[in-house]
Amino acid sequence: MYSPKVRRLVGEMPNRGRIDDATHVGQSENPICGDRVVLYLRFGRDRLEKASFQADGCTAALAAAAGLLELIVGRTALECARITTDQLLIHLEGLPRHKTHGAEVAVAALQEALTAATANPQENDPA
Amino acid sequence: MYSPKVRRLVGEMPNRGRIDDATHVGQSENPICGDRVVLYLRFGRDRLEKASFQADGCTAALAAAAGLLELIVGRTALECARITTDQLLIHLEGLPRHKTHGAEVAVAALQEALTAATANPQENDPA
Amino acid sequence: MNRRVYLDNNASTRVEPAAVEAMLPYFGQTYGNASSIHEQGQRARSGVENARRQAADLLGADSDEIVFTCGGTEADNAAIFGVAESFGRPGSHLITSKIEHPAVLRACEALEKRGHRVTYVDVDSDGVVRLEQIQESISDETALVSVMYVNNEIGSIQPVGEISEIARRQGVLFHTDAVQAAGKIPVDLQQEGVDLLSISAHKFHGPKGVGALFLRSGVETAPFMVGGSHERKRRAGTENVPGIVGMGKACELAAQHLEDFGTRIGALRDRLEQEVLERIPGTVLNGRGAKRAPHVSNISFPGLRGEALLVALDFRGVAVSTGAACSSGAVSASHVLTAMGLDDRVIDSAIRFSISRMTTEEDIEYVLEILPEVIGRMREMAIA
Amino acid sequence: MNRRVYLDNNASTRVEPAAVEAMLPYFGQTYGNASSIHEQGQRARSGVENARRQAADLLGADSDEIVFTCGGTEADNAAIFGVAESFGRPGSHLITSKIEHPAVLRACEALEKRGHRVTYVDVDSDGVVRLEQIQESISDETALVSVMYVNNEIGSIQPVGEISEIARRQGVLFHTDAVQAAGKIPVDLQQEGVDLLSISAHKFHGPKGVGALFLRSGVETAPFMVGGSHERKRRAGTENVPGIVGMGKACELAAQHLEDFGTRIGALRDRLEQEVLERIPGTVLNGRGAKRAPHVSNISFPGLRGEALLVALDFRGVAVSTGAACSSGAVSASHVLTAMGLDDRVIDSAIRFSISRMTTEEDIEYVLEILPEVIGRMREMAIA
Ligand SMILES: Cc1ncc(COP(=O)(O)O)c(C=O)c1O
Ligand SMILES: Cc1ncc(COP(=O)(O)O)c(C=O)c1O
Repeated sequence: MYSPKVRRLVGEMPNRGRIDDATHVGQSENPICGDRVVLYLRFGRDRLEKASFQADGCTAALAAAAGLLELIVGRTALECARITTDQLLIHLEGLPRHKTHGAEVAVAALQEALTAATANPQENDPA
Repeated sequence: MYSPKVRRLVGEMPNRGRIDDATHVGQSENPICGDRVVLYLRFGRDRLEKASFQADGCTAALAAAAGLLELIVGRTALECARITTDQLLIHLEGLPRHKTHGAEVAVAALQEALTAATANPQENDPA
Repeated sequence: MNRRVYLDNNASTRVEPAAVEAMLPYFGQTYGNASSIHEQGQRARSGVENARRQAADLLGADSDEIVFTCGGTEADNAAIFGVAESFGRPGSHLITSKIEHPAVLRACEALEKRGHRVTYVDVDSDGVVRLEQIQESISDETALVSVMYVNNEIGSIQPVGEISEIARRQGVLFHTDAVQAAGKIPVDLQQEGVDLLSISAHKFHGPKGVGALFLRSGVETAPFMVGGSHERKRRAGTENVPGIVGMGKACELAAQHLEDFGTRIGALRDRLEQEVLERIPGTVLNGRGAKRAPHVSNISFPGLRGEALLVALDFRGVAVSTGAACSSGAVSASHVLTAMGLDDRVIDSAIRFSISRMTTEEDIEYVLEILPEVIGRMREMAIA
Repeated sequence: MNRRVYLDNNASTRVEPAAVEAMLPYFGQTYGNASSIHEQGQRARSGVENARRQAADLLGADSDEIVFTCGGTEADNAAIFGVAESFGRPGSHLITSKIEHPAVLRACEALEKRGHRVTYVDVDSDGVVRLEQIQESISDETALVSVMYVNNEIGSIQPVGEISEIARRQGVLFHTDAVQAAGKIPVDLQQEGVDLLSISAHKFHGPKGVGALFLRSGVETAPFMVGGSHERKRRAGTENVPGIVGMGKACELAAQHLEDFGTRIGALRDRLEQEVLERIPGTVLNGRGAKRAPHVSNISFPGLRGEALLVALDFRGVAVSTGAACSSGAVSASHVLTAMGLDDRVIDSAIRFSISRMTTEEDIEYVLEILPEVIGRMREMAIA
């Protein structure tokens, strides 16, 4: 049902919680199943230096949020903005049929973080 | 379902066929299932010296006829006449629930042989 | 000592050692419920899905089209009740044949009691259904045609292709009980217009208590066993993981042996038949004129009674069966031989020899050696 | 390395090695069909009848009262459909509870579609049925009362004695799903006024795919699976001989361990519960006020989601289950916890720990060691 990658992500939950010095924060919610993901991003000069997440949702959403951070840390904002749900699904080694929306919520939170006004906009990153 | 004794009797069919010098012959039939048994008995001075059977019927009837002969050869006519269905069932190590009528047909054929006028009544045995 | 020769493979077969081997880890190690999300459960799930592919491959089907059941009877019941109950109208019409297995016949009778209508078509004297009767009775009130692939008593192969054509033209679903066909003759669902098909593992060296219903993609039926959402909501009940894994292995092996089955087993069967007919006068081969599956011979010895002959053969180490079912004591004449219109003396004295790929030439030789002797004795005992 | 701890024994259990041992000869040696007259068949028959006695002994029943099925689901379906269909009137009334297993609930729903009427009685907040509602709804139109013995999600023991009294006074048949009771708490059918009772082997270290329906002597129901005259015409389908033999052995062993189960397993469970409640603030023990079977603990961690917690625990080697069934992807809230009227946050975060006689003290220690840590992480991740 869940891939080894998903199991590990949910088991270890890397980068959970919030970071205080985030440059970008984004949140997304799936109104149907109630999955919610919040991403905290700290961009350095031109790369994402640090990121964390909080989530309230099913296994797929949790794993997607944690997996997405693995994918984007070290990338430029532009690269981050180009991450697709499909790329995330590949990184997660797949999600069960009816649970792919978990990846969508995570990617939507990323998009939101990159476009929305950030909590403490020290830098203006051309997303 | 069938006891080892029944299996052996049907497997070996001892004393099958007819004997020509029978002193007594008896036949019985179960009108419901069509089982038919014919017994041929040759009494000597005072004991049953030889016997054989023919049958057209189910396993139980065949085994009962063959088993009955094992029980009665060597006995006096009086002793033969006293053989009951229950004794035969014990000798057969039992018959399946719905098949005990096989033993009844065999015992009835014996009774018939002992009472009826015989084919070649050389001796008159006080049955 | 007696040799032991098992020629009752249509009743059940010896489980392949490789199938048992495949099952074993699922008792003591991978014992999780295949519906459980944890690793224990998911490893059980993999075993089940692997078996589903193996079963699908044997039939030329898609994995998604296979629903595991607890045997041929459940598969037949699920097909018949399932289609009848999901038919749009309250009282539907079904067409089946007079020589079906009781798992189909009793289900049809139960539906009759619930207000459905059933046509039982006749067979010819070789045990092959009369196509024209199907053609005549089918209508747009018909929910299902159910005719078996291979008859279990005499081995006659039914004209499944033609029947499916008739059903398809009328837009009616077609079910076939392939319990005696799968793993014995080629069954290719990609070719055939079959909508539902039943198989049972223990008839081809898999374990007892597991079978499958093929449900062609798009065919929706009311589930028979209801409860948890197992088998994609098509069959409730915790999956019998070891049984299913054993069935999968048996399917794989049956597919591998299929060609050999048709030739070597067919040759053994033919030799048995020819020699019996030659060596024992007065014997009758039932279903002689039909196209028959290679593993079944139904032979009558008029004047004798099948069951007593069975017991006598068993005493000599040879296991066979009679056409007659007398499980409850009262011997009732075979409904198959009766439907073929055979003489009572032929019906009462019928013996079914059924071979498997584990049957050897020596087995057949032994039977040919003792059979004339046993028959001879029984004839000596018979009332002239 | 991770220790592996299996605490999902209500989903399925490890098969006893002795049960596997008992089954083995029936695959490759005694492979005959138990309905066959020949010796091969009759030896299989002996295995089945021996198992029937073992199952009867576990329940304090008579051998004749045991009908083997392919599991708990079939036993439940057979009881519900069988009684409803053999009830004198076309549309009968059934009484069941809101916390039954889907094998009972879905069967009742299917009957509703066929024109029968069903009352689903409520439970209290501890998951125990409201007797007064049974009393109020029963009438002479009632064909059956079906209430489970032990609930599978929270372990609450239902007042089976009282219910059977109510049913008996009204002359109504009483069925109980004892799938989670048999082999875990004493069940003595000599004492209890139960007319039909379901059990399933894989819940007490027997194989999957085999169960039994107890049918009190004199109780006649329409058979569910129809076909051949197996199981004294009460259940068609070739008997799963190895499975039945394995179930028999599992019954024998369960009976031997019953006392130990109540004490040792109960103590392990109590320790788990107490420590979890103590070490992890904010946890809720569901069904706390009910008399419960000794092997089940249902604990909620409000604010978290059960399934994610399950996956996280599995990653650490601990297999548990959630109350929620999400087999088809959409997580649906547990109908049992919902019927108990619990808060959504309690329902969504429930985890079921279910113990067996193979669970050790070390297993429980390991869970107590890692659980606070795993819960801690999940709480760190939660949106405040
Ligand atoms: C043609 C046919 N259909 C159905 C069945 C029933 O299968 P099972 O014994 O697996 O229930 C059998 C065998 O008993 C059969 O030969
Ligand atoms: C209470 C209860 N009833 C019925 C069943 C169904 O039993 P089976 O899985 O053997 O079909 C289960 C388990 O799944 C159960 O826990």
